[in-house]
Amino acid sequence: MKKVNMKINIAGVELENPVMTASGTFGSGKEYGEYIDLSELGAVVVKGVASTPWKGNPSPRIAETYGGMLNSVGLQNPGIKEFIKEDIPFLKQYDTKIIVNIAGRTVEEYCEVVEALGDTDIDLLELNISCPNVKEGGVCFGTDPFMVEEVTKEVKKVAKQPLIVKLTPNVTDIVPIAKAAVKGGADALSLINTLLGMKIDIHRRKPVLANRMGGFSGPAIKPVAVRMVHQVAEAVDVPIIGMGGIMTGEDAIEFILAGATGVAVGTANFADPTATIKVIEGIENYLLEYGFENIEELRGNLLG
Amino acid sequence: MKKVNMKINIAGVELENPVMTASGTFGSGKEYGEYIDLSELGAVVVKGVASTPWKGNPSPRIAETYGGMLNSVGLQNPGIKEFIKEDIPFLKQYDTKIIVNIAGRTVEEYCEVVEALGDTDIDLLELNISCPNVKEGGVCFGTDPFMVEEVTKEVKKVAKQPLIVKLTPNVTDIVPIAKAAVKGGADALSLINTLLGMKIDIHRRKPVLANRMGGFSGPAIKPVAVRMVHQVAEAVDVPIIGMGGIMTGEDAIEFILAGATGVAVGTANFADPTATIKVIEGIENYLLEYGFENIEELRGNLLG
Amino acid sequence: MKKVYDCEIIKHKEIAPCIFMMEVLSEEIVCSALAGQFVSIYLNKGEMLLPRPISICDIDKDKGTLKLIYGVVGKGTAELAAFKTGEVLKVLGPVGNGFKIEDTIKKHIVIGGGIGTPPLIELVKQLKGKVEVFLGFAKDSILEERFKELGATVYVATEDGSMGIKGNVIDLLEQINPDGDMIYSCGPKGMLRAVDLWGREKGIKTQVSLEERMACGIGACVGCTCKTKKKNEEDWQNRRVCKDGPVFWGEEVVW
Amino acid sequence: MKKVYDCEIIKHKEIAPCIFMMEVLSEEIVCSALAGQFVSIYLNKGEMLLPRPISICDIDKDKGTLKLIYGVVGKGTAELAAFKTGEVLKVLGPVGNGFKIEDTIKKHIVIGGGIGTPPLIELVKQLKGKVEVFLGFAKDSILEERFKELGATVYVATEDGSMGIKGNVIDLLEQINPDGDMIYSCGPKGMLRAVDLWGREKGIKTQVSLEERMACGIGACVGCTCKTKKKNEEDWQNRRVCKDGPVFWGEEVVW
Ligand SMILES: Cc1cc2nc3c(=O)[nH]c(=O)nc-3n(C[C@H](O)[C@H](O)[C@H](O)COP(=O)(O)OP(=O)(O)OC[C@H]3O[C@@H](n4cnc5c(N)ncnc54)[C@H](O)[C@@H]3O)c2cc1C
Ligand SMILES: Cc1cc2nc3c(=O)[nH]c(=O)nc-3n(C[C@H](O)[C@H](O)[C@H](O)COP(=O)(O)OP(=O)(O)OC[C@H]3O[C@@H](n4cnc5c(N)ncnc54)[C@H](O)[C@@H]3O)c2cc1C
Ligand SMILES: Cc1cc2nc3c(=O)[nH]c(=O)nc-3n(C[C@H](O)[C@H](O)[C@H](O)COP(=O)(O)O)c2cc1C
Ligand SMILES: Cc1cc2nc3c(=O)[nH]c(=O)nc-3n(C[C@H](O)[C@H](O)[C@H](O)COP(=O)(O)O)c2cc1C
Ligand code: FES
Ligand code: FES
Repeated sequence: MKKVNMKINIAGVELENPVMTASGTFGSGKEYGEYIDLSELGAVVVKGVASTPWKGNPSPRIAETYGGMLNSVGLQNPGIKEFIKEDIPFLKQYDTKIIVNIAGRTVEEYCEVVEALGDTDIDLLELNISCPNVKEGGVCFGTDPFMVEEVTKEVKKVAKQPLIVKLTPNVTDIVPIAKAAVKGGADALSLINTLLGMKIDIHRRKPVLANRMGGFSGPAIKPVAVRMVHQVAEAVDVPIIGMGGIMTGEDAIEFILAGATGVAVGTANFADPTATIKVIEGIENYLLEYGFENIEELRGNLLG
Repeated sequence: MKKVNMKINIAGVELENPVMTASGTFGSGKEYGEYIDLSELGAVVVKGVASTPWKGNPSPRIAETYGGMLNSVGLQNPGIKEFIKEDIPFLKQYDTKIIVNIAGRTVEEYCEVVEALGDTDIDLLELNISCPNVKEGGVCFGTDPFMVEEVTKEVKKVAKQPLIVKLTPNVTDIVPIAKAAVKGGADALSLINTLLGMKIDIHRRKPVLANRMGGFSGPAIKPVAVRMVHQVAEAVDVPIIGMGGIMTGEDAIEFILAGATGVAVGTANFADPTATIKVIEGIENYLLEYGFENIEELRGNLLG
Repeated sequence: MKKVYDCEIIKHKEIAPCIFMMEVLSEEIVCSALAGQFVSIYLNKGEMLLPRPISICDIDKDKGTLKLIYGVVGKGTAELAAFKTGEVLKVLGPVGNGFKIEDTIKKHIVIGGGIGTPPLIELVKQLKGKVEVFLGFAKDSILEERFKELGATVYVATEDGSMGIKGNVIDLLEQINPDGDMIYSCGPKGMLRAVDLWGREKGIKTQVSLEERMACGIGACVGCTCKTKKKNEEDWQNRRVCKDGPVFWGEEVVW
Repeated sequence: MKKVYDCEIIKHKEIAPCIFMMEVLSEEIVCSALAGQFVSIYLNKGEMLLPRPISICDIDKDKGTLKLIYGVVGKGTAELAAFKTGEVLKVLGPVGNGFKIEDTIKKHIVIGGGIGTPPLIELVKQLKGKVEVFLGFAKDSILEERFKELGATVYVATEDGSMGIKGNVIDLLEQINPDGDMIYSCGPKGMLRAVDLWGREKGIKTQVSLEERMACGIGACVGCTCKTKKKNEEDWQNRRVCKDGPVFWGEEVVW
């Protein structure tokens, strides 16, 4: 029997523990479900899903970097219809929460996905505003406070489930962005999405990624992620899901001390398919070691 | 005898090779001069110097992170007078170029330092616009294109040596910042300065750094640095000094292929006091292996 | 539940310049491994997070061992080469689909290029009937003898002409002009494409084993895709090399 | 030119729970090493870039070896503990100033706390006259016997009372109330501050060896500073523990 209470609450949804999967790194759980029991997870956050199927970017899409990696998957996904038909029933077999990550290139596209999910039995929506906004000429929604507030507001109007807004770290100041999302109606925030990075293959004299640049993730980026979670936690009152380089329970504790309510594990899954389970165990061990009975006691609990 | 030409030219100043030290990681060379021959370096970029002595931040100032580190030295320096008296004569003993990194909290402070250097025998100025601007309430000069252009223009007016402007990576889009510096009169650009990061000691439940947040450097950040150098190289015509996580000759080549004319080695010195020399050798070996006679042939030379 | 296995290294040696043969013990992987599948090796070294995919070269069901043959081309494979006999490696597998082996087919054309040759060993072991093997290398040939032991006829081409004919594997095919019912091939993409074209001209069905940079290696991240036809070159979809491949029908691939 | 030396590990063992003694061979470091100086150990492990500063505990000029004693407190020291006898370690040193040893001084008070105790061994070896050693530990004491071998009188305090008196080193000092002309101390900052205060009350000059997180370890990065007085507490300056220290006069330090 567990001696500590690991339950957390995000916008009225209770998770058995704070550990989820980071969108895009875990598919819809089918593959990792062969290595771990998905019912152990606080929630499965599925890969980004759009209103219609997206083909994503050309290969190579993956580059390894020092303590991290780049990806330029480009949100390849089978579209919301297929997702509802295939992935929700699959995940419903498990005793975990389902968080659907929403991709879109226009406000209308986001809303279409959210509306399609209205009658489904999922728990939370996670709006990925790092997609390029085609209407604004490819600029990312998530880098402008005004756009962040607008898109959040519009999506919130049609959302039947509580709405998490996922922030990009590629901004001068994360705080006004976070505040804008909350003002627009976000029930929770998740951060960070990937940094923008590039790697060049010096032998072939070409960028490693066919798309030249890609999203940079993994333990290398953790200091940026912890910093931003801390800054945002001090500025807003909604729960935060912290992510960026979490490999171990200790890493997760760092985010919780910085102010996160939940945490997500992404790139670490690639380095160890059982990473999420180890993170859960690591958090429990820390709580036991330091005599905390409840994970909630730890959030933002920095001394002096 | 060397078989390859490693010479580069930055704003009319010829460097024997493209490898310099990153400001703040090498002092003024005295300490590393006991481990390597400073005359082997393309240039020594000294630690940031201000118009008056700065005490810097409280300790701890250093935190190690995954593949990188944080520092919150806070530009401790003995002031320009002491610098001119002590450090320039020391460096003049060596056959290398001297680049002075300028710190300041107001435009006036920057100009004072630059003016004081007017009659000295140094080669280039590097303006560090990542310092907080006290007049603007602590906002960093380097994050706003308007301020970047203004401060560059003012400093350029009083500068006797060519002016490099050093850019911070903590911005949404580096390109308008780079263009603003060039518009303001920058003869060259150097990037990137440190990312803003944080680390929490989960056992003491406190940030590791007394100053809570600090500048994040080392190989972990290289993908961000390569990306920004590449973006800026495509947007401006002045020479670029690339830095951020360079540990080896291969890393340096990556920056040169991304469009950098020179490269600077920072954190790597801490991991190996002879890192700069190894980077020089690594670049030479690459040129030989691939049959380039001149380092200049390589700059931005990406295929297809 | 599947898992990452701790596999003891039973044998490890350099068989050609910068090419290593490693034999690892793993009853679990061996018992379900197919020719053409691969394993993922987790180095779990600080700065290198992603597993390295390496094809299964030779399966010994009795000993419960797998042979892997790999070239040292970067940091990870250099690290791998430093492991010693008796040390333990973290290995996940078998992964992916394998070559399709049909007993009705009697004449097999097996084509390998460079470090793409190893998985063809296990394939040839399992093929019944006449097997002709065509190998192309830059310089040093590997595994030629092993194919012969398995009863195959082997033809070699090297780019510098140091062994076999001078030229590439396509030159070799054109020279020998073999006849068969199925082509199986593994090697660099350019070669596979040429093989597919050659097969199409001859009217022989062709299987190609593709490579792509991977992250998860198990089908979850959609990082390792290749373009495959739904109906034609225009109506295509991205499929995962790690899960839907690495072996595809040549005719499926949008080259 | 100074350099990072490749030093062979001659001996390596756990001398108390999570406390290791390592003896490394390095004529170059030994020939100039002083009591109170330290070395920087470069692990050069992927994700860990910075060298680890460890005090020189015992110098054997004849054998050309140094003894280091370290506690496993994190990733780097855990990595260090995994090194085996015969392996080679990258070590830079000696670094910093040492304890000031004046021959005119005859009565020495040496005070160590926990893992701050090791550098005091070499110090005591070099002190002439009467040496009293006061050690404070949380639980297990280390090096007590070694100090006795060197002819010192040793007093121990442990927080749980398992050895010596129950309490800290200050309790011990107050109980024994030793008399001396110079205090030398190394340990946690809180203890050093209390020692400095105690020394000041007694009118005994005090040397303290400080610790700070380091990057370069040679004085270049100004990362490892401590506040020291220029004239007084208000008129202070930051000085480098690695280069200007680690040993400072207690009266210089702004605690
Ligand atoms: C299905 C499959 C089977 C393979 N089988 C073999 C085999 O049997 N023998 C063999 O020698 N090689 C094989 N390879 C290629 C092998 O995976 C790479 O050579 C190896 O990953 C290089 O790692 P590195 O760290 O030395 O190189 P680095 O270039 O340092 O690696 C950096 C990153 O790029 C990836 N990468 C580099 N080259 C390749 C490549 N050619 N293909 C895929 N990823 C790459 C690495 O996995 C790593 O993530 C196979 C690849 C795939 C996809
Ligand atoms: C001058 C000096 C002499 C020292 N002598 C000894 C000795 O003889 N025996 C011994 O056991 N320890 C000694 N220490 C402390 C020792 O350096 C640290 O315990 C060690 O660096 C911890 O490394 P880690 O990777 O295990 O810990 P981690 O916490 O994983 O290290 C992370 C980073 O923090 C730094 N760090 C962590 N703790 C300390 C600390 N207490 N002081 C300075 N940096 C720290 C590390 O060097 C590293 O850069 C000394 C420290 C200094 C400054
Ligand atoms: C291969 C890959 C695909 C990703 N796809 C998505 C996505 O579809 N939607 C999204 O919001 N974030 C996506 N991300 C970002 C992650 O969810 C996460 O925010 C980021 O990787 C940082 O966490 P990590 O360092 O633990 O991986 C993706 C990341 C990776 C590595
Ligand atoms: C300890 C330390 C001090 C630094 N001080 C300065 C400084 O005074 N002025 C400046 O422009 N950059 C300073 N930097 C930034 C570096 O010059 C460099 O831009 C950055 O560290 C990235 O390079 P690296 O990853 O090779 O270290 C400092 C970096 C470090 C690690
Ligand atoms: S590597 Fe992740 S899907 Fe193939
Ligand atoms: S650690 Fe760099 S000055 Fe001391």
